[in-house]
Amino acid sequence: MNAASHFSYWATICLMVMGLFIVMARANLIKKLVGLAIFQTSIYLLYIAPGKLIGGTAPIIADGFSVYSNPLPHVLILTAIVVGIAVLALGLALVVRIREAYDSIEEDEILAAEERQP
Amino acid sequence: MMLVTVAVLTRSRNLFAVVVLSSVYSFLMATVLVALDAVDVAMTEAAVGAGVSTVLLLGALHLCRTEEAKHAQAPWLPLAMAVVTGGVLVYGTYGLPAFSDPQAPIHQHVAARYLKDGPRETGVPNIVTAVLASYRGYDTLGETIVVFTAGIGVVALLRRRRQRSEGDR
Amino acid sequence: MKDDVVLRVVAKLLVPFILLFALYVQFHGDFGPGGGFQAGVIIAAAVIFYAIIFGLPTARSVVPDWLVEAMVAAGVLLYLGVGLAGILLGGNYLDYFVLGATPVAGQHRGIFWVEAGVAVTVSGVMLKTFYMFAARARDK
Amino acid sequence: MSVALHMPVLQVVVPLLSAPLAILARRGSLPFMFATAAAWCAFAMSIALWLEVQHGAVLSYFIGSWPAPWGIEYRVDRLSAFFLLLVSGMAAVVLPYSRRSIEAEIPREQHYLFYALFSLCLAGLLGITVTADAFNIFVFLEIASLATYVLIALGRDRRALVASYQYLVMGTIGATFFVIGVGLLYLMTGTLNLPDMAERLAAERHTRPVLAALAFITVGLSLKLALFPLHQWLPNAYTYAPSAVTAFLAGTATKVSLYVLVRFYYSVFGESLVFRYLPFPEILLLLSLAAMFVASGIAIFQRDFKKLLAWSSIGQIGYITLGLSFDTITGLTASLVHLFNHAVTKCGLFLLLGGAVIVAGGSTLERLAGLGRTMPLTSFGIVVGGLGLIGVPGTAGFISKWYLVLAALERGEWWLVFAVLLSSLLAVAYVWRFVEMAYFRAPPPGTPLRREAPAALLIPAWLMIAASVYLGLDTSITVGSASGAAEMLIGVKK
Repeated sequence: MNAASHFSYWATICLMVMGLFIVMARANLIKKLVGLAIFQTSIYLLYIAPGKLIGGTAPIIADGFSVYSNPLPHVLILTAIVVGIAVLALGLALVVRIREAYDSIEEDEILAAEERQP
Repeated sequence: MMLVTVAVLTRSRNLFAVVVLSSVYSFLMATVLVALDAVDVAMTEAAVGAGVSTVLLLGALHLCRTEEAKHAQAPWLPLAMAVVTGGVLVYGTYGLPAFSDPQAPIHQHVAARYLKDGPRETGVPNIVTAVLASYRGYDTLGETIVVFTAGIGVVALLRRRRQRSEGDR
Repeated sequence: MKDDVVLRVVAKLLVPFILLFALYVQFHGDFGPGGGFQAGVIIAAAVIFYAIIFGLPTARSVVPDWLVEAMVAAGVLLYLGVGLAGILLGGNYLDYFVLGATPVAGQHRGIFWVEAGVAVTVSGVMLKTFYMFAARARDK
Repeated sequence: MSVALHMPVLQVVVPLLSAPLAILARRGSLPFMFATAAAWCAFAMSIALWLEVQHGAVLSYFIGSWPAPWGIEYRVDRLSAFFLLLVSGMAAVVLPYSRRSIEAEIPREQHYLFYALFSLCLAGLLGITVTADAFNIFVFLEIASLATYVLIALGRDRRALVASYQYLVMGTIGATFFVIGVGLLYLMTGTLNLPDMAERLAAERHTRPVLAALAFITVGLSLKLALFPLHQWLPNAYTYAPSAVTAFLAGTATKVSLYVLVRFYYSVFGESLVFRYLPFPEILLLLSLAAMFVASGIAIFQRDFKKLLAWSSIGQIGYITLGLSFDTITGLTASLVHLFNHAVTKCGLFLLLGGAVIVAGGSTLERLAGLGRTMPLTSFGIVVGGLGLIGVPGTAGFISKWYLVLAALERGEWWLVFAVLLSSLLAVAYVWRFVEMAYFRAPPPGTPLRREAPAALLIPAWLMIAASVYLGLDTSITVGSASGAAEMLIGVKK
């Protein structure tokens, strides 16, 4: 176990922490969604990086190759990407509606508006 | 480089810049994925992350304001929570197999059969497609349903006003 | 952008090629990277591109709303239907082995239709989402 | 070809089919019929499955005929059959109710979308319950969640949008945490199939990645099941969603997340790791107690009755996790029974309240003043349901609290008995607020004397309330199968 062998994990974790930070700390609704997307994206590396074999190739069987990277994480992440974009689309649609209803996309302004509402 | 992009993104308050940066980020991610042999994923990430989500974000921005108001609070609590989460994960990864270790369980157990028997059983040389559509076809069905749900969800959320303002078309 | 002749001509020329590329991605998924989802995104991108250049109403007359909504549902139905076909032919749900004369042929057929279903739904949803956002923008 | 053989998968596929059909049909009452027929089919199948596994059989179904670790497996055992019954039963009752209810709450051209989304939500929840594949759980979790977000946002109040957005952000974080946990487990075992995973984990149970995975899965699912203090999304979401949606969600969504948690604890990580190696029972116990007291306390001070019930739900989740934290067969039984009973009772309450909201025009307590006189049937039902929340003998709530107390005594923890009693007193306080308003205040001036909710709303709602009373008198269904499931989970591992 040395630093290099886990570099890919650490890069992932840094991205994840930043994404999560944006989600929680930012008040702007759109920026929150971007943070959420980054948070989800960081997971891709967590799954896929360990599937790589040095000297291997993409998992498309052909003559002349014998070492392939692991295909299963790729499949899972394809699904995860799709889920991510679905959440983003829905989130943005909600933001558009919120903006029309409150004339603001800042969380604190909206909460203040809610306070005033009986 | 990705880290730098995200760091700038965190600081930036202009939402337009944020969108562009996130698109840059997606492209970088796609490049990394190619380097990791995940060509299918890279292609999707480039199309979705840099393409579709950028279009969507720009569309939403067009409908909203593009400047982010300054956030007054000191964001220590979220920062602490995010760092703790990262800490747990760092703790967790210390027991994981090292990068590119062929003896790791993920290379030994299920995936090995896909690579060995996949082409023979399904007749498809691209194992990713074989697993996606056949071995784990039900997941892909679920994925399609997710897209479907999001689609009709967007319709449900955004339809109302259009019909009022320009009639049924 | 609607009045720029160069853009219009280029767009007219490009759209068929984009669609052709989508079909390539769709059917080449067995041998190289690609598949139903990516193809669906590209098809939608072609129409969105068309809509940006020629304006939303033109695009809507070429690919009308009802068609898009039907596509959204039809793709899912196709996928679910392939699964049920497996049951009807005596296998389990989503069983492709029973779909063809030999197991491998059945697998081929199953994967083909399933990927087609994915492409149809994905392109439908992408287009629908784009229409929705764009229609909102015009209302403002 | 026999249908019976394919029931585990048809259970999920039938509601899934009804969604695109509803979209294609668009107008008229066809979407409603598709959704309702699908829900009833699912309910019928879940009864059949439940009967089949009563004596310990485990049905396993390989989708695509790929054997287990390579393909996706569906697996029905006593625990999942119990939840299938709950979820599909709720849907079968709520859907007929929704037809009349959403007419008042959702514009007509949105109705077909509502039914499609409802079916998707149902299918997603059922899918989570039967699958034995970790990643498949995530996919169906997202189907259910996405449908839920939209269903909540369909509420009339603009605050529904914000509630839905908050839920979307928190729910997605929860789901992503879950995926991280599953990813770590996958990296350690190389498989996604739960039984297979459990087998391969046995060797490396105490390694760091597994512990981290446990933490991530727990936090992620706690977000979804609104375990105190991760409950922030729940009150607003329940309050501003359309009534039918609130009733369905209150009975199912959080409960299914709890199912996943129980499944992972007992069937994957193994009881010894979760409950003995780590201070998990203590943490869970503290959080449960906090939920029971803080949330119930907050409930007392709500001005909106719907919000009051929502906070009470968070408190009741505390009871459920309290039973879980005992890690005994009785404790788990109590937890499962309470989950079922509370789901039925709360669903009935929200359904009745939905009728009252349509007639009275709002759910704030002031608006409900004098309800005992103007809407006697509705308010009587709410009182019966409220007694169930308190746990008065003769109602379902009593049975589950009785088992909780038994479980506490079994471990010799007397003070917990007092804690349960004390928090029941809090429940008395918030139920009393309704009673006071409904029976001891005059109705607002100018309201007609008798204005009962339409029968289409009353009948399903009363069905639920009656079920909750029935479950309090005849416990063979709930306690029988819950203890069976608990024995299966704990007994096997010992």
